[in-house]
Amino acid sequence: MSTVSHGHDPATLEPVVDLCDAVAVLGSFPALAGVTMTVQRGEIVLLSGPNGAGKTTLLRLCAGLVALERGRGRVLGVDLANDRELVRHRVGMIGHSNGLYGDLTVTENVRFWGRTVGASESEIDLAVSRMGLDGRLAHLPVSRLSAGQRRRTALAGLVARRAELWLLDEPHAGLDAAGRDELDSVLKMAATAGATVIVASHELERAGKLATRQVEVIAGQVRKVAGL
Amino acid sequence: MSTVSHGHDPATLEPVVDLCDAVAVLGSFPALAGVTMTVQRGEIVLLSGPNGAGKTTLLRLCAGLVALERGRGRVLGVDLANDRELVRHRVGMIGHSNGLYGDLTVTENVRFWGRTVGASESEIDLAVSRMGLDGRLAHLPVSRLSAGQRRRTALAGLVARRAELWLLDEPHAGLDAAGRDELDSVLKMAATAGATVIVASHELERAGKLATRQVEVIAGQVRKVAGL
Amino acid sequence: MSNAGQQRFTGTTVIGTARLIAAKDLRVELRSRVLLNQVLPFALIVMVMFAFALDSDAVLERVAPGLVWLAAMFSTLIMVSRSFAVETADGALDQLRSAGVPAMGIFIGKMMALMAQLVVLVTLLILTAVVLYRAELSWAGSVLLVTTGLTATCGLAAVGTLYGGLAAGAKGRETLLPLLLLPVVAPVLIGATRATESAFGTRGVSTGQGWPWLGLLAVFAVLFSVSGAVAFGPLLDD
Amino acid sequence: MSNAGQQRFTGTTVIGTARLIAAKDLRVELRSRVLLNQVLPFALIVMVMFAFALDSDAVLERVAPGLVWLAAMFSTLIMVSRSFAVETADGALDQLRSAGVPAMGIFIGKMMALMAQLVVLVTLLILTAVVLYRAELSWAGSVLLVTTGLTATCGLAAVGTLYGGLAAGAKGRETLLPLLLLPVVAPVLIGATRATESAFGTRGVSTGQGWPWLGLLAVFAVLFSVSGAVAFGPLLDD
Amino acid sequence: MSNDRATSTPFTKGLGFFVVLGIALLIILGIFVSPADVNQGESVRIMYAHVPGAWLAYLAFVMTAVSSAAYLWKRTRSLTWDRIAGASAEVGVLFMGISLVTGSLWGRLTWGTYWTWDARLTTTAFLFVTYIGYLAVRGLGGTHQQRARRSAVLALLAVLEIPLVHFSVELWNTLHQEASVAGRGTDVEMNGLMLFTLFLGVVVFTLMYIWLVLHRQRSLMLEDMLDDSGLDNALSERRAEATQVGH
Ligand code: HEM
Ligand SMILES: Nc1ncnc2c1ncn2[C@@H]1O[C@H](COP(=O)(O)OP(=O)(O)OP(=O)(O)O)[C@@H](O)[C@H]1O
Ligand SMILES: Nc1ncnc2c1ncn2[C@@H]1O[C@H](COP(=O)(O)OP(=O)(O)OP(=O)(O)O)[C@@H](O)[C@H]1O
Ligand SMILES: [Mg+2]
Ligand SMILES: [Mg+2]
Repeated sequence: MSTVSHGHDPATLEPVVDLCDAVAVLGSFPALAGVTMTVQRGEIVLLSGPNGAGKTTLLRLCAGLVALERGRGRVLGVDLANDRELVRHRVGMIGHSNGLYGDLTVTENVRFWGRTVGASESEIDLAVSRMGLDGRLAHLPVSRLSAGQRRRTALAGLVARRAELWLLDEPHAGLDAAGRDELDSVLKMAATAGATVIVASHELERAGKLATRQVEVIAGQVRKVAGL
Repeated sequence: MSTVSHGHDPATLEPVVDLCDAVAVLGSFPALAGVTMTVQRGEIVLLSGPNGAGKTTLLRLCAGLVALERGRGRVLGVDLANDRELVRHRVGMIGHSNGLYGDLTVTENVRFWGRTVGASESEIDLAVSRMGLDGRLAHLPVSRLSAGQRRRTALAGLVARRAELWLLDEPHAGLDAAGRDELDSVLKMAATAGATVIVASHELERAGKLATRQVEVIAGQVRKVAGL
Repeated sequence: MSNAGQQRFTGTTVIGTARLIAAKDLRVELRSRVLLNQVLPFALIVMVMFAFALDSDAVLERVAPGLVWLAAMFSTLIMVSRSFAVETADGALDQLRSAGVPAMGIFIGKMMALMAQLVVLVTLLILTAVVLYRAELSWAGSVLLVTTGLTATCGLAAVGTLYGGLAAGAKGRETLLPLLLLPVVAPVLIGATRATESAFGTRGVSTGQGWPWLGLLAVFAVLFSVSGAVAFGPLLDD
Repeated sequence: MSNAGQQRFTGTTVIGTARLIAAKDLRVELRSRVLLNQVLPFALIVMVMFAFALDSDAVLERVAPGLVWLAAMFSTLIMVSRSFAVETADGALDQLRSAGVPAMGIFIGKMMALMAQLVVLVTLLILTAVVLYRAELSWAGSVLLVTTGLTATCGLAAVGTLYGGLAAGAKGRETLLPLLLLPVVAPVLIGATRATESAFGTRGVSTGQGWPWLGLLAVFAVLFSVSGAVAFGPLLDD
Repeated sequence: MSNDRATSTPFTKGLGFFVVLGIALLIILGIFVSPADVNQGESVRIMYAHVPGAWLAYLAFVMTAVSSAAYLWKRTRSLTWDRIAGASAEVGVLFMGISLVTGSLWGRLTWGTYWTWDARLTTTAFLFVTYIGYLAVRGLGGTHQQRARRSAVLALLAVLEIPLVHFSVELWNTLHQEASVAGRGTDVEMNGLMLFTLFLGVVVFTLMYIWLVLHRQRSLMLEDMLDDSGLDNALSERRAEATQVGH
């Protein structure tokens, strides 16, 4: 985790996320109705806002998973309108579901997700212990874990992937106090090492302490931006 | 909601939940390793504790969904060792998954769950509006909702069922600030009307304000009991 | 609200639950149109494909009734797995169980909804067969045919719902369900085929010879409806 | 960690991904033993059932090779749905897609794992048929048989994976997949049956007559392997 | 403790001895002593394995159903019944397999084919697969009670197929003019020694069945006990874990 080198030319200093009046449509519903937002490298941004505001959709847009219907959008220098697939392998996203294989053990799951970006065995072990999963749990099949333990496994898989842009959708939900602290320290270290983090969350006290900036999404638009 | 009449004889005053050294096994793992706990009618109890402590299992035991392996247990006067099925229709439980039908609308889902206990149409409408789902959302298929909106629908279905004992597993996760307030007021009203509420949660500040008592579960046992 | 207290228990009766569940299943079907858009074409393809595989007119004439029921059986298989996928997608079956909804009601409701859909399907398949193979139906034959269709459909729906519920919670249910279901419905397949043959008069079989097979079908349907209604609770319970 | 930067991209290559996915799928299979405990008995019962439905020795002798491939086809169907159920149960396929894992690699990996399992299955089915029908295999016949088995299996695995991925995200996938798959695999069914017949010498067909059918199978396998590898990305993407 | 882990008792050892002895006797009588059949010649000797195999498979499946019923009945509910049911079904599948294999060998010799699509054969195959499905359901995992309840229900349904297999011959023939199989049923004329050998075969297979079920039942119990004695250890481990966290 400590040295994430991305080969960026620091001279460019382009924002990591740069959206201008971005519109995204789900079905026929404009979940994002014109979002303008920039996020700089190294920031930890908290997305807040009521249910159905469009936080998840905004994260998925940044991850290249949702089409940009109108407006402009660049993420990590990639144009979302044309090549959104190209951004995906540089982004690490965790959504509402965990994406785990129930028959495989915790370590096997983390290894699988780590290997998709060629992480080494030691990085994988590190990720497992970072999320407090070493010991007895490491070799249990995921189907035998509690909800929070499963969430931790998914987060460990994300950690092992060492992305440049981390997008987390309510990552604290289901984690206990220790897990939240572990997650926060992981995210802070990642940001220090040059990654960028965007967290959608309803737990404002908690995530507020972690984030450097808060962006409020309301009805598909960015309403308030507050430094913290 | 206002008048939940259970036909209890107030003279009996048996605790609603009464566990003595209860052991529950998942697979071959003793998720509950001897829990002793009583909950009186009208209480709102917060279950806290680290991931994997056994909170979910404890709730499922009270709901009659997990077998009592050893020890004694009575819920709503029903012996868990012998007739745990009998307690189920008097208990309302919401777990990690929502139990919704994606092709049905919000109202149809709530109506379905309400009807399983014969709730009237007005009760159903009340439940829908209680969780802030009236208006546009009410007639949207559930598959088109955001995560928080789905959680609200599940909670509305629970409200419509008017149970005597409410068991909620991390009900706040995914809800926005308004939703949390709505839920808390619903739970408080239910407790005032004579129902009993047990909430497992990791959001101690939030749930702490709601609860009348906190019970900490650690490694399958009840460790600390704190009045709030 | 004083009368609500009385009303509340109506939904917890077996019949009430069955009606609730059947209505819900049919509404889901109406919304998603899976029967019309997917199962029906599938069944027709199965019939046509086998007809092709046999590729000789003489053989085909003889096995036409078998093809109808073969297609019905495979359609049952996929309709059952669809029916329970709806329940397990978001844990609704668990929720039903944890709400103390009577299992017998769940069984009857799901079976009724499945049977309603199967009746539509089988009717269309038989009509297709009648048209394609220019079968001539006597009055007695028609009566036998309709009775056979209903009885066999009832049996298929009952056993499908029973084993569908058993497999629903299990991992690997996609493969477990066909394994459990096929050997058990084979008798239905045979009985229904023979009865249909005699209704059609295929191979010179007379209509009268069909009724004993209908008896087999009826025994099967009653057996699995009853044992399903009784055993569904213990099966879902863990 | 300075060299990790270089190493990292190995996992993102198509081949690396394919190997990773195939290994994962086979490990899941090894843990759950679905092939051995569920699919294989299912395939056998399909063979027996059809044979019984046809119920006349003369017909049967003729269609025995067809039964092998019919059973293989239905088994493919349920194995594909199992294979993608593993991916969608907890949203892993979404996760793979959102992690930018090359879709071509996912396709090849899943296809390889499926093919490995199908080869085992088809081998056992053919052996059963050889024993049951006293087929006498010449050397040339054996060569044809093995080639046919591999080519047809490859085709089934390719088209199964392609449509499995397509149906995976859709609702009603339990019914959609069979509908999509059946008509497309019909040529494999016919080609493989004819080639197997001539390998067995059924109906006095000579071995030589089998090779053109093998050509058809090869075209099919190549077509769907290539188009699957290319089209899988756009298919998963919505 | 290590003695508890063995699956044999003096009784099963004695029983095992008789089983081996019986098999030897059966081979001698069946292959060397008993006469060849008038119609079927030497091939009739297969009968001494084929018929007891089928009958004992029936018995095993009935036993599975009976113990399943005993498990489901509240007053006699005990996991022992479930294990007997499981063990019996496994042995039944084995015997059914023996009967299928010997039957098709016999068919090769008398009918000239390993398999024919006769009702008896087909329903036998269905029965066989039904119990493979039963064993698959037993292997699904979950708690012991869960396994027991699910599989007990299934066993009670599956056993109903036995009459279907048994009467399939008549059911089929009454309505369908397939060439009926020679030598099927009681119209075979058997001489006394043949009848005795068949009887011996049934006795030996019965002893073998009891022996196998006892062993299998006990080894299943050990597996379960491992989990359960595991429970005491696991309980104290889990309790200790709590004290660690507490400090
Ligand atoms: C794969 C081929 C065969 C199978 C699966 C099979 C299966 C069975 C079964 C299940 C039974 C027990 C019937 C009952 O009592 O309900 C049985 C009995 C018997 N089988 Fe077979 N059989 C096969 C081939 C044959 C052949 C080739 C012969 C002789 C030519 C034969 C002769 C008998 C006889 C004499 C009995 C005992 C009498 C009776 O109850 O019918 N079987 N077989
Ligand atoms: N099927 C299973 N087999 C074996 N062990 C299991 C199984 N399911 C859960 N467990 C174990 O039981 C323990 C208790 O799980 P439970 O879900 O009750 O925890 P929890 O307190 O709700 O945790 P969380 O806060 O993460 O939701 C966990 O340690 C878990 O590993
Ligand atoms: N498939 C769909 N079709 C139509 N509308 C959809 C679909 N999926 C989501 N929506 C709508 O898009 C809006 C934004 O959803 P999104 O999931 O982004 O909200 P969110 O801010 O993440 O909410 P939450 O806090 O509840 O997670 C919601 O109002 C929802 O109703
Ligand atoms: Mg969201
Ligand atoms: Mg939990």
